[in-house]
Amino acid sequence: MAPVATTFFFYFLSALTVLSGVLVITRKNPVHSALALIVSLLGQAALYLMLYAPFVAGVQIILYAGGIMVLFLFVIMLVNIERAQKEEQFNQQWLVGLAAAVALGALFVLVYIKGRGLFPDRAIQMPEQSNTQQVAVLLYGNYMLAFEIASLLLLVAVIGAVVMAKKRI
Amino acid sequence: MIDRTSHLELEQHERPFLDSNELIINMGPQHPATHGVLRVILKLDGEKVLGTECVIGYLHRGVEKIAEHRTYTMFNPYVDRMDYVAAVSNGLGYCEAVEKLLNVEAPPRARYIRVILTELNRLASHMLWLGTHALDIGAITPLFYTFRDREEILKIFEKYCGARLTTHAFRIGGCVYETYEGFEREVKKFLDFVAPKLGEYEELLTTNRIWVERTKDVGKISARECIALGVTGPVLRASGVKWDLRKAQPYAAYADFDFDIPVGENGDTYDRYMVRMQEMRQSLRIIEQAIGKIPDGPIMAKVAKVMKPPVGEIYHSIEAPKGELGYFIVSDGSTQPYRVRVRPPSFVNLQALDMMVRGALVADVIAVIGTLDIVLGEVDR
Amino acid sequence: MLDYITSYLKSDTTPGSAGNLFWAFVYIVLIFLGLSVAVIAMNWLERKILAHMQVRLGPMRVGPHGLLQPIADALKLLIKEDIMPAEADPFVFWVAPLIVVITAFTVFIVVPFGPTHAVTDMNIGVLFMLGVSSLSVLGVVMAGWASNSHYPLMGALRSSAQMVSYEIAMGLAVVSAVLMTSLNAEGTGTLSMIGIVQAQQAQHVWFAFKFFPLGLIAFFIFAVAMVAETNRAPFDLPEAESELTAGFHTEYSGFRWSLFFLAEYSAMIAVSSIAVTLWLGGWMRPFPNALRGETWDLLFSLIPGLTFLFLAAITFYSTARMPKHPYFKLQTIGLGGFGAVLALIGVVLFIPPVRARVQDIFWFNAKVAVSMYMYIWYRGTFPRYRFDQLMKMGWKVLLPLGIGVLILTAIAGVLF
Amino acid sequence: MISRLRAQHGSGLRETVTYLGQKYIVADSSLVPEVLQVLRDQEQFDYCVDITAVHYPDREKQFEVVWILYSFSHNERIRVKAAYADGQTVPSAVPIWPAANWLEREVYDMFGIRFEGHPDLKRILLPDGWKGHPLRKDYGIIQQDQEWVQINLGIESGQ
Repeated sequence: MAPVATTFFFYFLSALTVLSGVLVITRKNPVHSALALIVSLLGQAALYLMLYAPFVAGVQIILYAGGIMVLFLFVIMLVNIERAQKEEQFNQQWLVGLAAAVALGALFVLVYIKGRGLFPDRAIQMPEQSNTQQVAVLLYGNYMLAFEIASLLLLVAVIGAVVMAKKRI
Repeated sequence: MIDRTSHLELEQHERPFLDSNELIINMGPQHPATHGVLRVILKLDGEKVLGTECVIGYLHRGVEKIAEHRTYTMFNPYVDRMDYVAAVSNGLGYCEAVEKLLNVEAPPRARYIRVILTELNRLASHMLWLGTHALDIGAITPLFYTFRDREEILKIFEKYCGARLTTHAFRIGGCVYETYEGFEREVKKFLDFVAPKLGEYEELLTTNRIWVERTKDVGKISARECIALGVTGPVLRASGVKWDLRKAQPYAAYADFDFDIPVGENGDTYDRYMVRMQEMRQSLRIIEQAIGKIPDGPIMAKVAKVMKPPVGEIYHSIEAPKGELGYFIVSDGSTQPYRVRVRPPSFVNLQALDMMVRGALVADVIAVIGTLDIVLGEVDR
Repeated sequence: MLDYITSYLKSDTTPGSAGNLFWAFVYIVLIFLGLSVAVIAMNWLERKILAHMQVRLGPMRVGPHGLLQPIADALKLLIKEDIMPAEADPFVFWVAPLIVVITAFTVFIVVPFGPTHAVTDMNIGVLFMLGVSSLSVLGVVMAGWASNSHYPLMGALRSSAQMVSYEIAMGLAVVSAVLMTSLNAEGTGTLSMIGIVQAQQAQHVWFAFKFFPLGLIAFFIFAVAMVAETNRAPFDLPEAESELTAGFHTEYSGFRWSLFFLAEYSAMIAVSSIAVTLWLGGWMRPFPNALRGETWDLLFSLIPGLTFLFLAAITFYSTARMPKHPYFKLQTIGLGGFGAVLALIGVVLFIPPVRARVQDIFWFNAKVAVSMYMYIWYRGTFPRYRFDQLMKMGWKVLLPLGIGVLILTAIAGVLF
Repeated sequence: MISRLRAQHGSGLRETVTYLGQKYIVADSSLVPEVLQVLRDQEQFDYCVDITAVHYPDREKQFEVVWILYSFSHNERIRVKAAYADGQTVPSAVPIWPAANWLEREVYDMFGIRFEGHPDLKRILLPDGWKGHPLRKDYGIIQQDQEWVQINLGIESGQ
């Protein structure tokens, strides 16, 4: 598909993602911050699309926005929110915050200068059709072991959750 | 809202896992599934019902107080307004109680007409129960089938005594209207019309997997608990007790007909559904036998215009569609009864709701209220 | 500019993938209009069919045989006051219906009405569909929470739990269908919806009937999951009138409520069109290879025209039976006009060039219509599941069945 | 069955009468709990049909409380009656038959007779704040609890 006005979309999407990321932290009402998080996740999915990775974008939407965020909203709703809103934001440690910001900024600048040659300036034109196959081949080919271990870990987590909730069912 | 549920002895289990405390939900009095003006306060732990408290009395009209200021015949129409769904059997109970007081016997023709009309009314009441009960559980269609067939019965009532619901068809001493010309033919036509219709309801519901799943083992009550709580009627029979006043202490002309009493085994909502469906078939059998041999003769016994029953008291009860409907009448010799006490089956059956529903889910509360077949006019009197 | 527009007509791909924005926009508008007409028709059909199932007539008063009833409803909803509860959260309350409607409509980008008749041919079509339909849960949860009262909150929690758990069963069923697409020569399946239908064409079998019981079981799982996904019929627990007043959209009224209403119907159409694409061979006409040959093709191509003529005949018959009372004069004229329009469409569909082009769209919509009828049929006959039974059904019945079917399909694929 | 009862309680049973074929016992108010217990255990009257009361304002013991019982095994009914003065508490039958719970609440609601031993004795039909007991003979038929009506319903009950 011939790319259309990619630069505009790229800046718009990344601004959207960053902005909603900031919103997540600053919102007082937990539900609003959860929604902001969803918006930023969708922004990331759109960015994946820009990088010709539709499969990863689709999975991102299903898993993050559709699955995990719904659980987040579930928990937020079951815990009554009035109490959460009353605790005001503890942002007295200005000094620590400032130091962390400076360190992070320095790191960015370093990467930007040093890494000029690292990233290829023109992204390699991967045909869109093959993205799903590419992911499948990698996932079940080279990284088969990691895939199995991850699934095992998830299985343990699920069983743990069931055991914990067992006494109430 | 003063905490009405404090007295419920709820099993104190440890702090709930999430800090979601118990939810007190108010179901009614304007709730689509409470069959009238009944308010049930549910104490919920998430979806599970911990305890219930019924708040009734919204439809209390003081019928028993009015009875003390009316003569015996004047009070007759009030009786129909109590269980307005099965008005004919209310009237039958009252008239027979006063006839016993006066030591008067209704002539055989009147007794036969009384049996036919009461059984038709039982059919109508069970049909209304089935329609609304299925609607509460989610099946929309049976409601329209049952109401279409119930319409036929109401047409017969209307032709016989002018009124469809609160018929006031009986008087103390017998019936007041002679059966209109063509009564037997129309009732026979109705019998053939409705027999296959019962099959239609069964087709829709009895083997419907979701219906079975929603009613099996829901609101279980054992025979012993039924008797202890004074629950009577189809609910008692569904728990396995083979007891029906029409057979145990026959009144009107029930002794002349043979019909059997359907009985369930494990007293859950599904058994009550089956028992009532069988009961409808038995009513058809009774009407069939009765319509054939209505004896001719007078329809009204010789009763003084102004009745003055001797001093004394009487308790007479009949098998209303909902259970044992009893009248305890005390007379002091004057034209007005000194005290009329009505023993309403729905009032006592509703008492069993709390025991049947504890530990069940909210959806089951709706199903159990439906299966108890309560009418609030009778509960509140 | 002109050749930019016409350039697409020669290419045999969907406008989206041909990069032709103009035609993509035209298709979007067409689908949007078609969908709203379908929702209006669905509203009328549901009330009429349900009524006739229940021995009653359904709306008869507004317009002949209640034909103008849906329009009257829509108008009423537009005019009705749109209130927002006092302490409701204004932003979330306002956004919730939007999300639900947007997700319900975006699924149609991917739905293939014909080999070239789809907005675009994403190569992750099915995945996109699953992703978007999982987003609608968010809208429901937000609606329930924003109305800040007991019942909508419980309704929202229930319906989102239901939708999340049935999504998994749906996903599994879809995976087993996609697996079937890869059983061709070069062994690479495709996620794109048009690709799936073409795979069915290539394998000369509808996936519902492939490896006989397996395809049917997968289709059954998807059919059950799709009914649960859209909160319909036996699974319409969240808005179970007898328990929680009206579920998550209790506090909504006026236009916002109609958005939920619109979203529900378009979600139903979307999900059943996906079922049709995956299992019932999308736009292929029934018995494509059993009844091969020129004469059959001709016969099947006549059917669209015949159906419209048949509908016109019914309308004329009922105009004839309209009561002669002057009050009904306008209505009879209206019904006659409607019949004439139907007849005209029927005739136009007989012209050869139009006939060939309309084949695909007609057969696809016919199959979706059958699935819509099933929805109404469920509503007429089934009582409602209790919430724990519903979850038990989702997790303990559909999920293992789905995994089983997936494994068996894989084995069958390898063996045959 | 009456003879056995008479043997046990002799003096306590005022009279045992069958009127119009229905047996009833008038017992002394102090003996009621044992009589009910005996009837349920020995005589298998396991179904408490009804509990009600009748108000005789002119008698010195104004209220006559009536228990109507039925036995499934004997298919037989019996009524136990006992006279109580105004304000005298009646022993509750709830421990014997759970069915008595609401029946006694209604008698309390309508007559003001207190049942001691009842788990939750409060009004069942009338609103909680209502003053007065309607089924007493001295309670006029059109009389209402003006004060409750004004507060809760806000109507100056003009009748």
